[in-house]
Parts: sequence; structure tokens; C-alpha cells
Amino acid sequence: MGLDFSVVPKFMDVILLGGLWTVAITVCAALLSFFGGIFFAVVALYAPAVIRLPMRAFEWVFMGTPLLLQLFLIYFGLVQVGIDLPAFVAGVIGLGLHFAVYNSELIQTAIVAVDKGQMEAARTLGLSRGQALRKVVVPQAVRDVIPPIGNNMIALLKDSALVSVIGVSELTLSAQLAIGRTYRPFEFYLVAAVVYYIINLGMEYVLRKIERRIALAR
Amino acid sequence: MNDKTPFLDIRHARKSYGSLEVIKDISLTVDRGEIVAIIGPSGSGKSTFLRAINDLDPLTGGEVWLEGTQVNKKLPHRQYEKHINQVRQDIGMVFQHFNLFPHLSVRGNITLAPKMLKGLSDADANKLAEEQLDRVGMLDRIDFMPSQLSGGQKQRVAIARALAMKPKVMLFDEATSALDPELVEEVNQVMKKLASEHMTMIIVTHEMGFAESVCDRVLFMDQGVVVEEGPPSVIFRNPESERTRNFLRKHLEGVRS
Amino acid sequence: MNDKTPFLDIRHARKSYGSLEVIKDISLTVDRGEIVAIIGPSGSGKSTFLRAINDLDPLTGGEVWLEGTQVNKKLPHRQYEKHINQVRQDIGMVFQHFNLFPHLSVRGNITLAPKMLKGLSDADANKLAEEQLDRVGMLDRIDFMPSQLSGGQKQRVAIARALAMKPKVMLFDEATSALDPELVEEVNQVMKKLASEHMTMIIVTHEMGFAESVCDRVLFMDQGVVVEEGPPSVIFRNPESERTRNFLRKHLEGVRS
Amino acid sequence: TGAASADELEALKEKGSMRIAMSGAYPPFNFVNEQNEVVGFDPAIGTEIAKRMGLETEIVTTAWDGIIGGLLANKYDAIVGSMSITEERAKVVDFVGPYYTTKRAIFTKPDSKITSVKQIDGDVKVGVTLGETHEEWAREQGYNVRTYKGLPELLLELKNGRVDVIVNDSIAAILAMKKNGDDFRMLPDLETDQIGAGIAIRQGNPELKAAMQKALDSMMEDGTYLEIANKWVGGDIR
Amino acid sequence: MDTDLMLKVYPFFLKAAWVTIELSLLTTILGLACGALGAAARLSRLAFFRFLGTAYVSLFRGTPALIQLFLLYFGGPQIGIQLDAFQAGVIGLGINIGAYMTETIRGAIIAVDKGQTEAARTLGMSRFQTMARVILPQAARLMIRPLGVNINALIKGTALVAAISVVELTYTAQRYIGSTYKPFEMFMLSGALYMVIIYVAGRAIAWADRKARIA
Ligand SMILES: Nc1ncnc2c1ncn2[C@@H]1O[C@H](COP(=O)(O)OP(=O)(O)OP(=O)(O)O)[C@@H](O)[C@H]1O
Ligand SMILES: Nc1ncnc2c1ncn2[C@@H]1O[C@H](COP(=O)(O)OP(=O)(O)OP(=O)(O)O)[C@@H](O)[C@H]1O
Ligand SMILES: [Mg+2]
Ligand SMILES: [Mg+2]
Repeated sequence: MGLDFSVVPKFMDVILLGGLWTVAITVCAALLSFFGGIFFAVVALYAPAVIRLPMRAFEWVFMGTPLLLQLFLIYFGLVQVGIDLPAFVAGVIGLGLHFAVYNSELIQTAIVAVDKGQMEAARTLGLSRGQALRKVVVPQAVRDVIPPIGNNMIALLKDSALVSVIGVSELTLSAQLAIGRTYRPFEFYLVAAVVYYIINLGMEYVLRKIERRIALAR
Repeated sequence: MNDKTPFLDIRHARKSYGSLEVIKDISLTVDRGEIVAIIGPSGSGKSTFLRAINDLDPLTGGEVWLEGTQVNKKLPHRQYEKHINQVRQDIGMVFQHFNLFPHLSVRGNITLAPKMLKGLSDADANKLAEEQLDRVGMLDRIDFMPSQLSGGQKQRVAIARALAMKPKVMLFDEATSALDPELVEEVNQVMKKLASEHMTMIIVTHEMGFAESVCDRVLFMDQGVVVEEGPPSVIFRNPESERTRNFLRKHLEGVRS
Repeated sequence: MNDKTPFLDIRHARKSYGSLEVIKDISLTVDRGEIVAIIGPSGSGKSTFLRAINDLDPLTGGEVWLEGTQVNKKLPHRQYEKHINQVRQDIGMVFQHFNLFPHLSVRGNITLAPKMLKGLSDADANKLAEEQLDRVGMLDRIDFMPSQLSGGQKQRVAIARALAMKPKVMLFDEATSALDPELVEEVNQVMKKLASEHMTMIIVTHEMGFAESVCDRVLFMDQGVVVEEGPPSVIFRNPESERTRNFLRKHLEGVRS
Repeated sequence: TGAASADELEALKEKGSMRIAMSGAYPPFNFVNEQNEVVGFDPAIGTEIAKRMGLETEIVTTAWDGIIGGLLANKYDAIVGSMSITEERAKVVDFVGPYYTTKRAIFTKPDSKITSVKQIDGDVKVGVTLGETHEEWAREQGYNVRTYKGLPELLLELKNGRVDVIVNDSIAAILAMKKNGDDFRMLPDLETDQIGAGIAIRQGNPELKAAMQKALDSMMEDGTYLEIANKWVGGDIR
Repeated sequence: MDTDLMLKVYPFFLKAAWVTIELSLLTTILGLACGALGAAARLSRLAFFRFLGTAYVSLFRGTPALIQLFLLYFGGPQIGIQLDAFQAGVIGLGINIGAYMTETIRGAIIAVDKGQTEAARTLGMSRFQTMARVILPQAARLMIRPLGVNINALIKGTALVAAISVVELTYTAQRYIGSTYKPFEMFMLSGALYMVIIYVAGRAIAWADRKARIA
């Protein structure tokens, strides 16, 4: 069986549309994972035990089980207790929270690593602990972990393929759809791989820009 | 405040870390506009004492009063937080390692606290930043990031940042000892300028020459006590105690070989 | 080696970073047992010059010769590597930030290179480590980890580590400027001891007093050139050039206020 | 592969066994029982065909997404996995069979307002399984299609009310509902052809194809087929 | 909740978990090997190796592992690579996670203070000796935790091999969902087992990290 790309153009619009969905879901989930990560990190470090411990358990489940399973539970499970999320939203929440937990680990370490002198200097000026955290410590911690968080975001892009299980017609699902029609798996997986790679290059470009900008702020 | 109340009054300060007593009953009053130097060997408790003044390292005993207000008041947590954040605005502090906020520009470093705490508008905060930077000769660097500054410049910005809160007293903890020798002078000049403007200052330093030329009074601390105290001319030229003499001799050897 | 060949000979050294010329045609010969100090303002190229001597920062022009061997020989990569690793064993170097290996004990720090490069047995290497640590007064810390040492102690171990390779010349790049003033003296004492043992040394330093008391010759560098060179008595008391005078004046102000 | 020159039948005979693939998640045709064995109509038919050809069988379960890819990559020799015979698939693989036929059916909840196929318009959400022929068909009708991984998800979604109707093979769906205790209703007026399920093999193996077809035909004649069908599906589904 | 069913099938989940564990272990080993090689290439003196290393990381991190698996398993035979599903799973996932590990290892190596290299080179140690005796021992401590994160992702990522017919934990659950129509029960079983595996792996990594820190 040789490769035959002649069937590809007919499905190119489907694939590209899938690519757009992938971008959309990645961007939304990336934002959620970023801010969620900061939130979880601050809670894990500073919240009282009544909030911290349940949160810890919640993080544990997200760290300890495959994303596939989490997506399934969020989409098919929550509706049984009356929370009816559209597939796209469920996908964003699943992906976003999954990576938020990873980001939180990074940010926690970074918060602890921010020079003690920074908190002292801020407190000395009269800032409260919360103000110092918000304006001085957390921004620096986040800045310090932008590269690994960027890595997570790129992993998130790849994992967005799993959202196909709950029926969001993102890139992988679109490729599978085309394969289902034509039975040309290699051609379409290759095409999908190329589209993923292009999105990935775009993300890497943006990350490099951000990293260059924050290099000064060290 | 009546005239007999001292400006800054530290009474029977004590501080222990576990069983280690680091500050052993030190009392000190400082008048408005007075400049006090604290010298002493490493580990003698200078930093701890200085940091106790704004309750950054709370004392285990004793009281700190500034203009009739007790700084280290015992209060329920929330009230204490409110109180101490208020009081600290009156006490500027400059650290050995500058502790500029690296993610903010020079302007951002200076305007952050005034905007958050005094509710200054952007325009007012900018004006304030410009004034204070001008005072330390750093106005032309207002839009630089800290990473783009030399050590001496960083320290001058740190001083401007503290001054922007219009503090009543400034504390300096070895403000020049992390600097290359060539950069020390520029920071010393700024401190001299503040002295000439009658800013009340407490300065922990290793530079005897600077202490001698700027300060009204010198405290020599060792092992948590003030061993000797007096005008610089006396402490540096004719110290009474053996310990002071020893320290000064060793110190001069260290610096000048 | 005949007697006319200089011990250490640096000829027309040049170094640029891109278009920035950092070392501009410096020549220097050092005799066996001679002690040379290099002073000069920050950024003048002192470190770069020192690091060029063992080719850590390769020169862009000029030659470095040690006892008739060219250090910075142009060779194919593999041969060069072999050659330079050989030569560097003869050139001890001590850095401002010690650079002790944190994962090895004091003993491990000292014995690593002799064991690997000279094939010393464990017993011999241990003996060597003990000798060298004794020389710097650190024998009692032989089984400590670097993190358990003070700055001055770290630096003395770093010196012992370099000495253990039995170098022909020692380079010091501001060996004391990361130290607290009280700790400077102990390192200076070790360097003085080496001087009394006629170790050939090139010392980049900010401490004029120390330079004056230890060195045979002082070079004042500025902006990549040697502005003035001579015995310490002349350079420190009667410098010829305006630039040297300026630097020394500022410097003394900085240190003594 | 040099399929044109050497028919794979020989190689299979030499090896003495045949690998047959299915998803393992499509009861009653193929599924795992509580002993974790893959059983059902498909494995029974596949095993019987192989037996009649003098071969052992080895059952491979693989996710449906990659099942044709695996056949083409020679990871197994045949797909006996309830694959509908379509023109497009026939361009890529050869089919033996059909070995059973089924009908496309559309199901709704019992209390649904939709009682006729004609009521399905753009507002009605139609659930289908990704990659099945029903998906393509539903799209051709211009339905508002949502795709899922398989029948379990489809049934869940219908129950949850996130889709209004689902399109599926009638037999599998009816048996699943029975098992699940669901009471969904089949729209009565869907006009649709019989869909044949075939055994897919790699192209260019006429002898293998003929041998398998012969085995299938013979078991249909001698009653073995009916026995198997009765056991797993509860009726003749030729 | 159908606990009877769960009780009946859980032994098969345990068996499947064992497949997941085997996959994870082998993939970790292969991934570490690829990561070490990749990092060596990326830090090489020779531009050619650096290019290879960069291309490896870029391609394998830049596309989904699932697609890489498909291309290896289904596309491999076309270029003469015949692998059974388990082998393909290990190799595909190993090479994929190796790209991530390359960056982790490289990051740890370059995080070691440059002064360490200088000090060792100054003593006359060669590049290789410096790397082996000075840099790597220090980098090892820095990389254990981030590698642990890679391994965590890898364990969960083994679920992908279901698509190439390896019956591991996730596909076992999916097969049972197919036949029992009880997705929640089945996912509960597989989820709990994943959590156990990941917990144990996490403890092992924390232990290694502690050991390295004490040393
Ligand atoms: N957080 C702490 N826990 C325990 N001991 C401490 C702590 N902070 C300081 N100390 C001890 O208190 C003593 C005084 O320390 P302090 O930093 O005030 O000295 P210093 O005079 O400022 O010295 P230096 O000149 O080195 O800055 C020292 O013995 C120090 O080890
Ligand atoms: N890797 C580099 N790339 C570009 N410029 C460099 C590099 N290293 C040093 N320089 C520049 O070379 C000049 C000389 O630096 P060098 O470190 O030798 O000065 P120095 O005299 O040792 O200063 P200091 O007293 O601060 O240590 C400086 O202007 C410096 O910015
Ligand atoms: Mg101190
Ligand atoms: Mg230097």
C-alpha cells in the first residue's frame, strides 16, 4: 500500500476546521490551567487546612488518573447530578484543571523559592501579606516558571486530542472522521501531525517571545 | 506628642532564638534628626536589633515606640496586621541585598506601595517617583529594569523606594557591603545627603570611616549587648573597652590588610 | 629551559567580544617566584586577562607561554584538549566564588583531580589532601561538606585544592571580595604564606593594602590596557598617570568613606 | 507487500492459525465476558470459519479507530468485527460475506416528541458512533450530528438528554437496551436498506477470499450458522 | 453502583494493571536512555549533533504521541519494521517521552553553576571528566523531580496503546464498558488502580530525591 494523498484535499476543510477547534480548546484550557494553577498553588501554601486538605485530595485525583477518564467523568458523569456541560466546556474544564494541577506544583515550588528578602522588602513598605503575595511574590514565582509552564501548555495542545472522546470535533477527531470515510489512516494522521506541528511551532514562537520579554525582569 | 517623649524609644529589647539569646536587654532612644551608627562583629545581633525596630523580627521582650505609638503592640492578629502595616510606612528600611522587585521597573518599584497603600493616582505616584529618584540621582533610569542597573544604582533606587513612603526614620542594614568598592561611594553620597536633610537614621555598617564622618552617635554591639556607646570621635579614637579596641584593630587589618 | 626564557610570558594579548575590545595588546612577563597584583576599575578586563592565562577565555590575539610551552597553542581539537588539560595542571586558579564542588567533601574536592589526572592512589591522595589542608589551616575540616563551611574557610579549601595539583603559578581573581570583612584576613594570611614560600602568583584584587604588603609589582589596568606598572611603593604613593591617581583616590573614599 | 504474487492462504496454512480482529466492545457481536474472554457472534463465526479451513484462531482486540490500519499493516489477517460493507471500504479491503445483515435504526426516548423520521430537522441533535456508516449517512441527510466513541456513550447521552435521537444498528442497540433495562423507542418509519456485515481481508488474496467464503457458505448450509446466531443474537440474521 | 460486577471483574483489572506497569517500566527505561542521548546531542560541541537533538525534541514533542504510535505501528511494516503491539507501544512511547526527558536532563545540566565547569577545567580535567565527576552528580539531584513529572505523564500516557491493540488498564475498562454498559464502575476500577500505580511511583521518586539530596 503506497501513500495516496489525492484523497486529502477533499477533507482539508474538515481538518482545518478541526485545527481551529483544537486551537480554541487549547487556548481556553491553557488560560484556565494558568490561572487555576496560580489559584491552587496559593491555596496549597496559604489556605487553612479545611480548604487545603480537600483541595489536596482533588489534586490527587487529577494527578493520579488519566485525562481520558477525567474527561469522561466530567462530561458523562456530572450530567447525572444535574450539571449539564456542553462537550466543549467539559473538555476545557477537564484539560484545564488537569494541567492546572501540574502548573500548581511548579508555581508552589517557585513561590517558596522566591527570595525571602522580597517578602521582607514588601512588608517593610507596609504592604500586607496578601498584597505582598499578589504584587511581589506570585508575579516573580510565575515569571520563574514560565518555561516549564510553557512546556505544560504544549503538552496540553497534544492532549487536547483526547477531547475527541467526548465528541468535540477537534483535529484528531476530524482526521479520524476522514479516515473513517476513506480508510487512509497514514495519509490523514500525517496531515494531522503536520497541522499539530504547525500549531506547536506557533506556540513555541509565542513562548520564546514571552521568555525574552521576561528575561529582563530578573 | 509632647516634647519629653523621645522620638524613637526602644526599651529593654530582648530576643531569643530558642535558647540562644541574641539581644540581651538593649535600650536606645533616638532623637528626631539624629543619626546613629551600629557597629560590631558578625553575629553580634545588629541586624536582628534593626529588624526588631519595625517588628520584622519581633522581639521576645521589650517595647519599641515611635512618636508615642508602640510599634510592637500585642494585638489580635487582624488588628495587629492593620496596625503594623500602618506603622511600617513610617519606617523606611534598606537592606544589604537591595531587594528590588525584579519584575517591576524602577518606576514600578517606587510607585507600588504609594499607589496601593496611600491610594495615589498614577500621575501623583509618577511625580513622587520622579522626585525621589532625582533625590538619589537616578531620574534618568526611571524606566530601566533592576537587572539593567549596577549594584550602586540598585541601592540608590532601593533608598528612593523607601523614601517615597515619606518615612519618619530610615534604617540601613549594611547598605553598601554587597557593593564593589568603586560603587560604595555613590551610595554613601546619597546617605550623606539624607543626613544633611536631617533625616533620622539608624545605620548598621562595617565602614568605620563613613560612620565617623556621618553619624552623631556610634553603638558598638557584641554578643547581643551594647558594649560601648558615644560620639564617633570617642568610640573610634579612644574606646574605653578592650573589646571595642580589639574589634577596631582587627577590622582595620581586614580592610587595609 | 635556559635562563633567558621568561617563566611566564604573555605577548601582545588581545581579546574582543564581538566588536567590544576588552584586552588591547597587553604584554607581561613574570619571573619565577614573582608576585604580581592587578588592580583597576570594574570592567577594565582584569578577570578576562587572568582567565586568558590558562585559556579559560581564549585570547583573540597574542600568545601565552609558560616555561617555554605555549599555553594557547592552535591545535586540532583533540590534541588541544590533551595539551590544555596538561598545561592547566600547572596553573592553579582561585575564583571569587570559590566554586567548590558541593557534592564532594573537602577531602573529595581536593583529591578528585590528583586521583583522576595523576593516578594517585587513595592513600597518596589522602596524604596530599592532608598536607595541603594543613598548609591553609583547614586540616580539622577534612570531612566536612562545603555547605558546612564559612566563606573564608571555603576559599581556603579552594586554595588547597589548587595547590594539590602542585601548580607552577597561582592565579587569584578577587579571592576575598565575596567574603565578609572579618573573614578576609584569614584568606589573606594564607596568601601571604604562599608568598613567603615563593609561589609565583598573579593576584587580581581590590584591596590596595594587601597588594602593597604582598606584591613585588602592581599593574593598574583600565579599559583593556595596562595604564601603569611598577613596584607598589611607586604605584600607590606616586602614580604617574592621572587615571591611576583618580582610581586610587575614589577607591580609598569608597573603602574608608 | 507482494500480495499479488503469493496468496496469503498458503502462508496461513503453513502457520496453522489465523489472527482475527475486533473491538471487543460491541455486544452481542463481540465483547468480553466476566471471565475476560472475548466472546460473541463474531468470534464464534470467525473461529468456525478458521476451523473449517483447518486453522486455529487467535483473537486480537483493538480500538476501532485503528482497526483497518492494523489489517493493512499485517497485524492480523482478518477483521471479523461487524464491519458494514461499504463501497468506500471495499476500495481498501476485500470483503468476505456478508455474514449477517442488519438494519439502520433510529431510537428516541419513550417520551420524546419525535415520533417520525420526518420530524428530524436541524434542531434535533443526532448521536452517532464515529466512523460507522451511520455517521456518514446521517451527515448526508443533513442532520445535526454529534459523534461518540461507541454505543455505550450513545445510550448514555440519549438517557442524559444531550442528544434527541441516536442512529445505530438495530440488533446491537436493541440487545444493549434490553441488557441495560432501557426503554427507548425505535422510529417506525425509517426506510433503509439492509446493511451487510462482512469480514475484511487484505486485497489481492482471491484464494483466501474464496476459501473463507466457502467455509461461510457451508456453515450456513449445515445449520451451524443458525446455531451460533441463536445462541448469541436470538434469531437468524442472515 | 454495581459492586457485584466490580468484584467479579477486578482480578482482570489487576492483570491489566500489571501490563500497564510493565509498559511504564520499560518505557521509563527507554525514555531515560533517549533523554540522556538527546541531552548529550543537544549539548554537543558539534553542530550536527546539536541539530539532530533539536530536531528530535521538536518533532517528537511537537506532535501527539497517539499519531506517532500509529505511524510506528501501522506504518512501520512498510519500511520493514515489524513490531508486535507491545514492542511498538514501548518503543513509540519511549521515544516520545524521551524527547521530554531530553529537555529535563539538559535543563538540569545547564542549571549547574558555570563556575563548577570552570573550576574543574582549571584543575586540568577534560570535558568528559568534568561532566562525569562534577556536573552530572550535581545535575542528578536537580533532575529527579522533573523527571518524576515526566514519568507521571508517561504512566498515564500508556493508555494510548489501547489504540494499537495492547490490552492494558484503560482498554480493559473500555472493553468492559462495551459489554456491560457500566462506564462509571469500570472507570472507577481503572482509576483507582492508576492512582495506586502513580502513588507508588511518586513515592519511589520522592525517595530517590531524598537520597540524592542527602548525598
Ligand atoms: N532565624 C534565626 N534563627 C536562629 N538564629 C538566628 C536567626 N537569625 C539570626 N540568628 C542568630 O542571631 C545572631 C545575630 O544575628 P544577626 O544577623 O543579627 O547578626 P549581625 O550582627 O547582623 O551579623 P552580620 O554582621 O553578619 O550581619 C547570630 O548568632 C545568628 O546566628
Ligand atoms: N562573555 C562576555 N561577553 C561579552 N562581554 C564580556 C564577556 N565577559 C566580559 N565581558 C566584558 O568585558 C569587559 C571586561 O570584563 P572583566 O570581567 O574582565 O572585567 P573586570 O576588570 O574583571 O571587572 P570586575 O572588577 O567587575 O570583575 C567588561 O566590559 C565586560 O562587560
Ligand atoms: Mg547583619
Ligand atoms: Mg573580574
